[in-house]
Amino acid sequence: MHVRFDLKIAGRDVCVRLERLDDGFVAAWVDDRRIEASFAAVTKNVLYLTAGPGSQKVCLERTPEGTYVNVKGATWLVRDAHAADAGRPRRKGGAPLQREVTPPMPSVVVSVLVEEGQEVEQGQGVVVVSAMKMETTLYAPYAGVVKKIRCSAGEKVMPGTVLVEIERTGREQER
Amino acid sequence: MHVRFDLKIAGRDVCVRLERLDDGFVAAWVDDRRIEASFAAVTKNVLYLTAGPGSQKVCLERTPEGTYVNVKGATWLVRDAHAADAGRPRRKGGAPLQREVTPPMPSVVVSVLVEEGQEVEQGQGVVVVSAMKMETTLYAPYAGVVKKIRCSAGEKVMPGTVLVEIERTGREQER
Amino acid sequence: MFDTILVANRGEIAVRIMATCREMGIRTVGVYSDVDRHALHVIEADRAVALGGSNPAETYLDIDKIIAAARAEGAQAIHPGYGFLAENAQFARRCEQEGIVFIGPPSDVIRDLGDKTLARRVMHAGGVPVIPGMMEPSSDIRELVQKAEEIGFPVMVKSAKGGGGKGMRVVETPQACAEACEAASRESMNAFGSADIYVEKYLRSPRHVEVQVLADASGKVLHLYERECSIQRRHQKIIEETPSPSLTPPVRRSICEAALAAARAAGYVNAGTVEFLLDEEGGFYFLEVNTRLQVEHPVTEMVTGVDIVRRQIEIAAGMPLDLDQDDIVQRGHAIECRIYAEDPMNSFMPCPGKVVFVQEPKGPGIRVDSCLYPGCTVPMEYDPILAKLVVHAETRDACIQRAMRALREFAVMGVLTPIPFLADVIASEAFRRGETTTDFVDDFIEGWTPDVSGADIVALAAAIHLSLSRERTVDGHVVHTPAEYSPWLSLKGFRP
Amino acid sequence: MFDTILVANRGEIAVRIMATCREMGIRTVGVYSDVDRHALHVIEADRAVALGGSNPAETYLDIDKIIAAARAEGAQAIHPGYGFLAENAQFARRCEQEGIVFIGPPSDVIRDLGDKTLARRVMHAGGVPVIPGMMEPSSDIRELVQKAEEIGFPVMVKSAKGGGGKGMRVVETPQACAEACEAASRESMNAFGSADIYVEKYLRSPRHVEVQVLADASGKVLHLYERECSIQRRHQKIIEETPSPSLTPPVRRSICEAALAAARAAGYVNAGTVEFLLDEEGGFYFLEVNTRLQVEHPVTEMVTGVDIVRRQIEIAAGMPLDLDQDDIVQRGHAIECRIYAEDPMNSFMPCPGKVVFVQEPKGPGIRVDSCLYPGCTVPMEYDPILAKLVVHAETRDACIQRAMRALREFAVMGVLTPIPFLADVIASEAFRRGETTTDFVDDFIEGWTPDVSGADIVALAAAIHLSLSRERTVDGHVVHTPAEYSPWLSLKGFRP
Repeated sequence: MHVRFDLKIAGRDVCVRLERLDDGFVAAWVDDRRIEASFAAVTKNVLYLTAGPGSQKVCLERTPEGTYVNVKGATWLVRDAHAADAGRPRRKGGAPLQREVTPPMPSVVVSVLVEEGQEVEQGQGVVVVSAMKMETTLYAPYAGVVKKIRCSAGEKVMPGTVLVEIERTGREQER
Repeated sequence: MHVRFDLKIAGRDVCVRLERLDDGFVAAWVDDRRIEASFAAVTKNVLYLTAGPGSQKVCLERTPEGTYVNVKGATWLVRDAHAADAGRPRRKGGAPLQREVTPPMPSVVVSVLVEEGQEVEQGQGVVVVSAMKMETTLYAPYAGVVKKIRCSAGEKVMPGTVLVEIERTGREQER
Repeated sequence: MFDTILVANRGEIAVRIMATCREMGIRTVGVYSDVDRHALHVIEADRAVALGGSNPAETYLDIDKIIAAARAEGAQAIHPGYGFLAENAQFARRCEQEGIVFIGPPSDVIRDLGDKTLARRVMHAGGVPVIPGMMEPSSDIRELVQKAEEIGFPVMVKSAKGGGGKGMRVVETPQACAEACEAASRESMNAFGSADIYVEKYLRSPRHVEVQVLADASGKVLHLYERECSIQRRHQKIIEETPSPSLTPPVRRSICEAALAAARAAGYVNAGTVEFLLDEEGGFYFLEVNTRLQVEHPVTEMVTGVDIVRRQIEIAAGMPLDLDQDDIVQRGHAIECRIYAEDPMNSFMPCPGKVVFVQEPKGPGIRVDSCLYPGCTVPMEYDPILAKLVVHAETRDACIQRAMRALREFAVMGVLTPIPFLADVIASEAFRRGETTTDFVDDFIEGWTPDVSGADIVALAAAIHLSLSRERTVDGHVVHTPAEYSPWLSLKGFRP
Repeated sequence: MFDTILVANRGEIAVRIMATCREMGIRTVGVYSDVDRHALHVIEADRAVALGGSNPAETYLDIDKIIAAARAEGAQAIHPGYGFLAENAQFARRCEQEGIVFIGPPSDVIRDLGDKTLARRVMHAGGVPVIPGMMEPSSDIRELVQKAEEIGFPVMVKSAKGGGGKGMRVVETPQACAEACEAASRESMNAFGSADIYVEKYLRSPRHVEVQVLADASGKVLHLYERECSIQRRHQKIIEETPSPSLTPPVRRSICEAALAAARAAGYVNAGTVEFLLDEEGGFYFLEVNTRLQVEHPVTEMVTGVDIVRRQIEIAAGMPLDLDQDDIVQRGHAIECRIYAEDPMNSFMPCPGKVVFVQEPKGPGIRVDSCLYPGCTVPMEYDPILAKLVVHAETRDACIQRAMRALREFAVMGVLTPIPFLADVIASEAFRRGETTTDFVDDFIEGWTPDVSGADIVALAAAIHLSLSRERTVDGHVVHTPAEYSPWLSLKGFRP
């Protein structure tokens, strides 16, 4: 009897198959790697895990977003690979690749730089938002015409909310 | 509508009647004292309570024995007055007044000083137990005859367990 | 001594100030915005006053509300912390008018030192080396370009009133100068209401070294030695240390003397910090005076043994400094790492949210100034600083080792933090060698990626934890899986 | 340097030693008994070895098992902590034979200093003042009584081999002397297998002052100044501080010199403590040498800035002390409070059990060495020390204020602790005046009762908490009432 977890960690899919889970002992496959380990659930948030030559304290907290795991100061968010949204690809040093005008974090709108009906270039600034003393300009992801402005200065906005709808005028839009 | 709690705190019975418990506000009678206070349940273990001119952080943890409460470094055990055992009277600087030969804390039996059938005086040492590097002698609570010895050296024993049964030979025993 | 102090701030600094107040037997009044209702600085205060609203402007920056709260709660003094109203001369003046003691320098000192060219003139007159450049501001582009040519390129164009990088730009060539001055002047006008700018020499890869000073009302001025604060991202310090690995003993003596001269020239009272830029040849130049408690004050507290907040309160209460310069000795080495809610993988973008778990490091030589608790909210409205890890040890090497241990034992979950990045910076050869210039982070982040070699163990731990749903743990708690995240049935009793 | 050290101890001291090892890049091996399976020192170790069993004799005192664990895990050195095998000459000898480095003095030094009259002779020969009395033990009652009369009553009769109060008694009059000597000799025979006892002058209300020393293998000996450890209950220290409020500068110089002389006379290597009794006239007398790390070593670390555990490891690895006596300066004041699992209302009886909640104080100048976590078990088998609160500040007064703040912020629930008692001692006028003799606790406990004036607020808080059953708290957790303790139905939605 196996129990299988399809997890998503740091953008990578990891499959964990538990073969045995006795009191204090686990035998598992993590992808193609065989791991046998002893463990103790010290508190509801702390697991003490001995795998191979070393032991480590692992802190865990389950949330609706997934399980947070901390080992040696580094925090990982472990999600169910099926439930997790595919995840936006991220570039180091750059904002997530956006296809919509939406804030990267909960923010307050500082100013809207465009008007409805206005034509915009790809990369043109359309909205300025502010979070934690830092202003960020959101850019048009493609050239087009501003169809609808869905926010106003002073408003609190969340990631995922489209602040400005832009109708694409580039080649892809032609049918 | 009132909700009433009969509590036992530091050996004293305290009756708390809550008259109102809104989000963040409480009005209550504690015995004959009227208290109105605001509060916030900051975490499941921390209550922030403002009563009168000052505020305090209160730590609480519920256990089967009762609710532990900590204010300014002092811990209190708050029990349901009905469920709580009457509580042994305690004297400062002395062991609890015992009517039976039972250890005051979880201990290991070091030695049994009497034998079954032996006559003992009130106050005579009958068992020596050890806990946390400290040895304690348990004494006969009254004069009598040792009827049964219920422990042996090296055994772990708990408070409430009667280690030596003594049949009373004093006047009270005469019918 | 005051019996009640209002702390006009939030976060870790409010908590830290209240700790010293409690030790001094002083009642503390906290203030809070709507989103800070359950913030740690509220829980730690003896009394907390709601300001109403959440924007900084309507809460921690609202002078009328702060003064009213102090009046209502009978506070004789206000500690402004850092940020918000800490360097606002108008607020200090208002306190003076209301008969409430502002724990900081007199309002006119704050005002004078806030005007950048005025501060440069004061320092120059006081014998403090300043960066070569203009001593009077101007909005005349021709004059500005001419001065730039006299100074020699590259130059820095700066707003005379500004701060925070606004209206500030580096000019490398004479050709680009006029346009840069015009733009800077325009930005300065928009941001600060004044077109006045000035030009000074631009130092490449400087180090940022500052000196802590204490001055009492009688004119006694002491320094508490320097702090090296070169490790910055977005012009904001993230790692500070003392002693500075870049000062030779003679330069240390000179820079501390210069700081004393600066404090005297400005008529300074209370705790302040004189900032300098240090060039590659060991020359140093006055940058500005921070007329407040610094974020990084704890490293100085650890190596000098002086409680700076206690001294601030005593000085504000009119007590003399009962120390002499010889009593103040640097002992050992201290490093501070700032723990922000931010994403080092994404340009250090701030990450507000809810902290679901926190475990702070402890043990010998470790101090954590923090506003964290499990379940606390990190609001989007304010600066994202969560905590400061401060470590102290006998030597710089031992201090680096201690900082690495502490960072690896610092668990924050729910919001992103730069903890793994900080650990890698501290462990780097460049940091160990003391090669800390203001370019450090930009250079370091280039080649940095977080270590993901532990992913397998993390996956295994998560799987075990998920499997333990509804099982009792050692501490008698029951682990619950929220219904919306329970892909598997309870594994209670699961055996192979 | 060693790459692996086995820590042959448990509790807070094992955790503290491992912290320094981790900083030095040394792998740590912990050992544990059955009841310590989930103890913090196991969780903190890089590797933990089960010893099997729970009694001290079959676990932390079992030399064969400890040596076998060190061999199995490749440890080149063993740190014994305090207690257990720390002052066991036979264990140190065994390590030497096995080629494992014992982090402590050579076994023959431990043996010599463990023999009380031999230690007295060594010290006397080395010019260290000893308590007037016999330098050779005896079991001849007539000789003992005669010596007692020469010394002058009151006298103390002590076992020559013993410790921990066994075979020790005070004799006030010549009449009682013979009987006391007979009893002491008998007790010594029973407890330590030797009838040899000796007689020395009894000092009334002495202070207990000890000096920390460090000595390297080359013969360099340094002192790290004194600790005042007079606040004791059942001959066990509960509050320690440094500097001692009872030493004048000349006495401090003399006692520290005496400690250096003692260490030299004994051929001491590694960290050790020379204990003295101080009489009311400022005279001091050698008591004994503790040939190990002391429980109270952190107060010395805080005022001198020296990491004593790091120095122990370096010395054991053969490294020289790279410090000179002049480098070691007392700065500020430090106080340690020991947090035991015990009941101050009941003769400080130990209270094993389960800790259901813990929150340790933090902030500037506070260090907590602890083995606590929520849910941890305090077993009955071992010494009941849970944690040490150590505070450091510029002056003794500021340190007292800081200690009071820290104690009031130290929450331990589930086992009894003396925290409220310690807070009242620290706040007392007698303690503030520095009137700390070994009688202090006995005198203070007489008039002490815990403050119960807060009971109403406690009752209200408990009632609110009970009423919040199954309501969501701010941090998103759900508060559950165990079925067995739910006198009231859920109050969800309860409104007046």
